[in-house]
Amino acid sequence: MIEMQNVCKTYKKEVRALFNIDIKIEKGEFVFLVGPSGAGKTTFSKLVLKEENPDSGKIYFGGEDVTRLPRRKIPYLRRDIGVVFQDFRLLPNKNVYENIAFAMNIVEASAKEIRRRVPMVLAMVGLSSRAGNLPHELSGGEKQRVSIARAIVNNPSLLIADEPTGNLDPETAWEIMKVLRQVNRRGTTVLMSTHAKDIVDIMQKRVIALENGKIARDEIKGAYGYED
Amino acid sequence: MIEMQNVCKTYKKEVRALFNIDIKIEKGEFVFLVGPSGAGKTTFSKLVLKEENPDSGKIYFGGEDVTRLPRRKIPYLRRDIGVVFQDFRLLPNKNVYENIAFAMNIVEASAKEIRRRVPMVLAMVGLSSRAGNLPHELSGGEKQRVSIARAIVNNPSLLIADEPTGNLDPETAWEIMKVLRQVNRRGTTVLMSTHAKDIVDIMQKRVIALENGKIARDEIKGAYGYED
Amino acid sequence: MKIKSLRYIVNQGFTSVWKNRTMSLASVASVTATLVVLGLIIILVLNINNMAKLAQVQFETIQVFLKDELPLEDISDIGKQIDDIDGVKSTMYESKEKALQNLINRWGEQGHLLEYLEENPLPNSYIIYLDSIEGAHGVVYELEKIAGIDDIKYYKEIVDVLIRIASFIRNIGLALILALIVITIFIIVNTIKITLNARRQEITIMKHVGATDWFIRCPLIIEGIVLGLIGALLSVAIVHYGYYHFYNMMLTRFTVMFSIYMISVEEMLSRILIMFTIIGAGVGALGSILAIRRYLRV
Amino acid sequence: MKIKSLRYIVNQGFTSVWKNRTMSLASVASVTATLVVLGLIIILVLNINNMAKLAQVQFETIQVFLKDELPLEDISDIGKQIDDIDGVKSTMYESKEKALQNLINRWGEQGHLLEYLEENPLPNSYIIYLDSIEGAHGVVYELEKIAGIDDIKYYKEIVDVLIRIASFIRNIGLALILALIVITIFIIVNTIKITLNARRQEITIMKHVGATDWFIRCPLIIEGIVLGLIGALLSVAIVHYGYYHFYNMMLTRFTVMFSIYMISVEEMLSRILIMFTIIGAGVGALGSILAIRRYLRV
Ligand SMILES: Nc1ncnc2c1ncn2[C@@H]1O[C@H](COP(=O)(O)OP(=O)(O)OP(=O)(O)O)[C@@H](O)[C@H]1O
Ligand SMILES: Nc1ncnc2c1ncn2[C@@H]1O[C@H](COP(=O)(O)OP(=O)(O)OP(=O)(O)O)[C@@H](O)[C@H]1O
Ligand SMILES: [Mg+2]
Ligand SMILES: [Mg+2]
Repeated sequence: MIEMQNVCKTYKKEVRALFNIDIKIEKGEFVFLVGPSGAGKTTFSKLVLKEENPDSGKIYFGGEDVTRLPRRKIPYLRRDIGVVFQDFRLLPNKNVYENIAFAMNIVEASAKEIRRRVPMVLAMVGLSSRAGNLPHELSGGEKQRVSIARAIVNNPSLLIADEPTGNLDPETAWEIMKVLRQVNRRGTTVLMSTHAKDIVDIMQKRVIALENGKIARDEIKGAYGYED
Repeated sequence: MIEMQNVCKTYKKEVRALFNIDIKIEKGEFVFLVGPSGAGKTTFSKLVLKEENPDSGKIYFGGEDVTRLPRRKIPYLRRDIGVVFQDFRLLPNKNVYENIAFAMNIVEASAKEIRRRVPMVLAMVGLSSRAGNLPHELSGGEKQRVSIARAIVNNPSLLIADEPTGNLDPETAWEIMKVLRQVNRRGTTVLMSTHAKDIVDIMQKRVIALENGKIARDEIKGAYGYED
Repeated sequence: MKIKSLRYIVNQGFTSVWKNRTMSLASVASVTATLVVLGLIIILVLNINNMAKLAQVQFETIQVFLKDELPLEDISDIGKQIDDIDGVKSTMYESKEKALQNLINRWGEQGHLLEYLEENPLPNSYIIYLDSIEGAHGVVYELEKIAGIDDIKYYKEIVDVLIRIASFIRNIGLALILALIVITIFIIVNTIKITLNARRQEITIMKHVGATDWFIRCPLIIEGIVLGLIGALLSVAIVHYGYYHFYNMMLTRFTVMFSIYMISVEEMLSRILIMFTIIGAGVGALGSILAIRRYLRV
Repeated sequence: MKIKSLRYIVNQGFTSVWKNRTMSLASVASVTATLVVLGLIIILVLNINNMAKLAQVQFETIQVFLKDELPLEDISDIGKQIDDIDGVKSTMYESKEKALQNLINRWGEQGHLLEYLEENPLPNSYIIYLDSIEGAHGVVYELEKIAGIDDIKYYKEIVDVLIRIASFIRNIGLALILALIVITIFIIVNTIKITLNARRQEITIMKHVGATDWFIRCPLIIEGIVLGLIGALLSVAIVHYGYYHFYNMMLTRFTVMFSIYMISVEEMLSRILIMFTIIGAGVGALGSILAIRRYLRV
C-alpha cells in the first residue's frame, strides 16, 4: 500500500524532519506511528498526501510513484485517502453535516448516497445531535470527531489519522478506536499517529516509532514503549 | 480566587453547556477539570475570561463580579489570567518569539524584561530552537507548547490550561506538568482541563468532574475516575 | 463532470455569496461605486461628443459665387456638375435678389442700411451641403475645376479648427473611457481578490481533502460573476435614474431645443446596460480566477 | 499609554503593512486607481470651468447709443455719469464716424457695400466694460436713468445663457467632484475594511489575550493611514505626470494661446497633492476604524 525508499525531508534547509526513511506498509494493516513531539509524524502523512515533496527518495502509494504524480492527479490520490488532520481543517462556513457531505460531493456521490451515509458516520462518532452546528460552535473533541467522520465517509482505501484522540476523554477515545478497528476490518489500511500510550499498548498492533526524523523501532504487535 | 454561584450557560437556546454550577477555587490551588467531550470544560474557562456571558448566576474573580465588569475593563481581567487555549490561538503572522513577546507588550513590559523572559519560558517548554518559526511551520505539539509559554510569561495569578497536553507525547507532557507545578508553587492558581487519566491519577490534586454541564464530582486529591 | 456536480457547484456559488455576506456586500458596493463613476464619465463624454458633432453640422456647407451675367442654362448646368461631385449631399440655388433679402434679414436692426443701396452688388450663388465636414477640402478641389465659378467661400479655418477639436474630444473621451474601464476592472478584480484571499484557508482545506481545481474554482467563479452582476445592475439603475433626472432638468432649464444635443435616456440605458453587464460578469469571473490561482498550488 | 508602547504600536503599524504585503498591495492599488479617476475628473471639470470663465469675459461689455446732435460737453458728462456706476470697470467713447469705419472693417469682404451709403445713419456711443457679467443687469438699470441715452444694447440673451451655462458647469462639476469624493472614500474604506476583515482572527486573538481596544486599534489605524498615503502619493504622481503630458500636448497641438485657458501644471499639482493626501490618510484611518469596530466586541 505505502512504500518509502530512502526518503529525506528538510524544512527551510535546516529543520531535518525526516531522514532516510525506508518503510513498507501492506494493504489492510493497522499501524501506530508514535514518537515525541516534533519527531516527524505529521510530516510523514504530508508526504504520502503530497502536501509536501521529499528532498530525495521515492514514495509509492498503491504501486504508483507519488513523487512523480502530475499536479492534476493529486486530487484523485487524496480522495483515496481519508485523513483526520491534527488541526481538524473543517470548512468554517459549513455546518457539520455540510462538512461531511462536502467530502462526498467531491467524489461525485449521488444525493441519495449522501443522505444515507452522512447521518450514518455522524452516528458512529456520536455527533448526530450536532449536525446543524458550525465548527466554531463545537467543543474541541466534537471538532475532532467531525474530522474523523469526514475521513471515513468515503470508505477510503487508506485512513491516516493524525492524533485522532488528542482532544477526547478515554471513553470517547475508545469509541473512536472501535470505529477505526471496524473500518480496518472492512479492508481499509489505517495509519494512526498517537501519543496515547494506553491505546497503543492495549491494541497490540504494529508500532513504528519515529525519533528525530529516523525510524527508531518497528514492531509487529508492539507497545508505546516510552517510559513515563 | 474564582467563585461561581448558580451559573447557567445555554448556547443558541438549546445546547445546555453548563447548568447550576456552584464552585469555589481558592488562591494557590491546582485543580483538574475533567469530563467527557462536550461536558462544558471550555465553556467554564470562557465564562471566567468573559468570552461568553452566563445566562444567569454570578462569577467572581479575585472578589470582583466578572458578569458586571464593564467592557473597557475586560482586557485587564484577561491580563491577570494566563490561558492555554485548546486551539492554541497563535497570531499567524508573528513568529514564536513575537507571539510570546506580544503578550508582554500588552502589559507594557520593558524591552529589557521582554528580552530576558521570552527566551526563559521558551527554554522551559523546550522550544528554544524554534523561536524564529511561524506557527504554521510548527508541529501540533510545538504549537501547544508556544501557547503554554505565552500563558505563563506574564506570571499571571490564574493559569487556565485547556487540554495543554493533548498533542504531546507522555514524556513532553510530563515536562509540561513540571512547569505547571513550578508555576503553581510560585503562587499561581492553576485550572487545567484534561483527558489525560495518568496525569490526573498521579498528580493527586483536586479534581472537578463535569458531566452534561453539571458538577458530577469534586474531590481533593482525586483521580480521573472513569473506567476505560 | 456530471450534472449533479454541476448543480452542486452552481448552488455553492450562490449560497456562498449569502454565507459570506459581509464580504459580498463590500465587494458589491465597490463594484457598484466604481461602475457608477464609469457611468458618469460615459455620460459626460458621450454628450460632449454628441454636441460637438451636431454643432459641426452647421458648418458643413460651401458657398460658390457665380460669375456675373451668366445665362440661366449655364447656371443650372453648373448646379448639375456640383451635384455629381463625391461628398456633396445637396445643393441650393440662391439668386442675387434672394441673397440681398437674406442679408437684410440677417442684419436685423441694421438691415435698413442696405435699403439705401443704389444697386445690388451681390452675385448669384449655390449653397452646397456636404455629407461630412471632413470631405470639404476634396469638394473644394473639384469645384475649382468648374468653369463659370467666380469665388468659393467656406469656413476653412473654422472647419479646420472644428475638425481638430471634435476629433480631439473624441480621442480624449475615448482614451478616458478606456482608461476608466481598465481602472474599473482593476479595482473590481482587486476587490474580489481580497474578498477571496480572506478565504484561502477554505480553499486550501478543499484542496487537502481531494477537490479538483475546477471543483473549487467553479463555485468561486460563479460567486464572482454573481457579485459582479449584482454590482453592475445596481450601478446601471443608479446611473440610469441619475441621467433620467439630469436629462429632464436640462429640458426644463434650457428649453426643449437643448435636448436634441443630448443622447436620449433610452439610448444611454441600452449602452451602459450591455457594457456594465459584460464588465461586471467578466471582471467578477476574472477576479475569482486570479484570486484563487495561487491557493490552488497545494 | 507609555512611550515604549507607542513605539511598539507605530512599529507594528508599519511592519504589518509589509507582513501582509499581498493584501497591502491590493489595497494600495485600489486606493491609487480610485484617486486617479478622481484626478481625471478634477482636471476635466476645473479646466472646463476655467475656459467658461475666460470665454465669458468677452461678453462683459454694454453699448449705449447717444441721442443725435448732442453737444460735446453733454457727451462727456454722460461718460462721467456712466463711470460712476457700480460694476463699471471702464468706458470707451465711439463716435459715429469711428463706428462706421469699424462696421466696414468688420464686414470685411462685404464692407465695400457701405461705401455706397448717402449719409452715416449710425449714432455716437459708449462701450462700457463691466467688472463681471453677473453685474450687467444692475448696470443697465442705472444707465436707464441717465438722460441723453437713446438706446442700450447688450448681449442680454447671450449674457443670460452664458451665466446659466457657466454656473451650470460649475454646479455640475462641483456635484460630480463631491459625488466622486464620496464614492472614492467609500471604495477605499471598503477595500481597507475587506483587507482587515481578513485578519479578524488576529484581532480576536489579541482581544483574547488581554490587549486593550486601543492597543489593537492603533497599529491598524497607522497601517490604514500608511496604505492610504502610499496610494495617495502614487495617484498624485500618476495624475501629475499625466496632466503634464496632456498640457504639453495641448500646447503643441493648439498653439500657445490655448494654454491661457488651462490651469497650469503647478497649480493642479498643488491642488491634488493636498486634497489626495488628506483623502488618502483620512480614509485609511476611517477604513481601519470601521473595519475593526465589530471584531473588538469579544
Ligand atoms: N513548514 C515548516 N517549516 C519549518 N519547519 C517545519 C515545518 N513543518 C514542520 N516543521 C518542523 O519539522 C519537525 C517535524 O514536524 P512534524 O509536524 O512532522 O512533527 P510531529 O511528529 O507531527 O509532532 P507532533 O506530535 O508535535 O505533532 C518539527 O520540528 C517542526 O518544527
Ligand atoms: N458557540 C456555540 N454555539 C453552540 N453550541 C456551542 C457553542 N460552544 C460550545 N457549544 C456546545 O456546548 C457544549 C460544551 O462545549 P465545551 O466546549 O464547553 O465542551 P468541552 O467540555 O470543552 O469539550 P471538549 O473536551 O471536547 O473540548 C458542547 O456540546 C458544544 O457543542
Ligand atoms: Mg503532528
Ligand atoms: Mg474543550
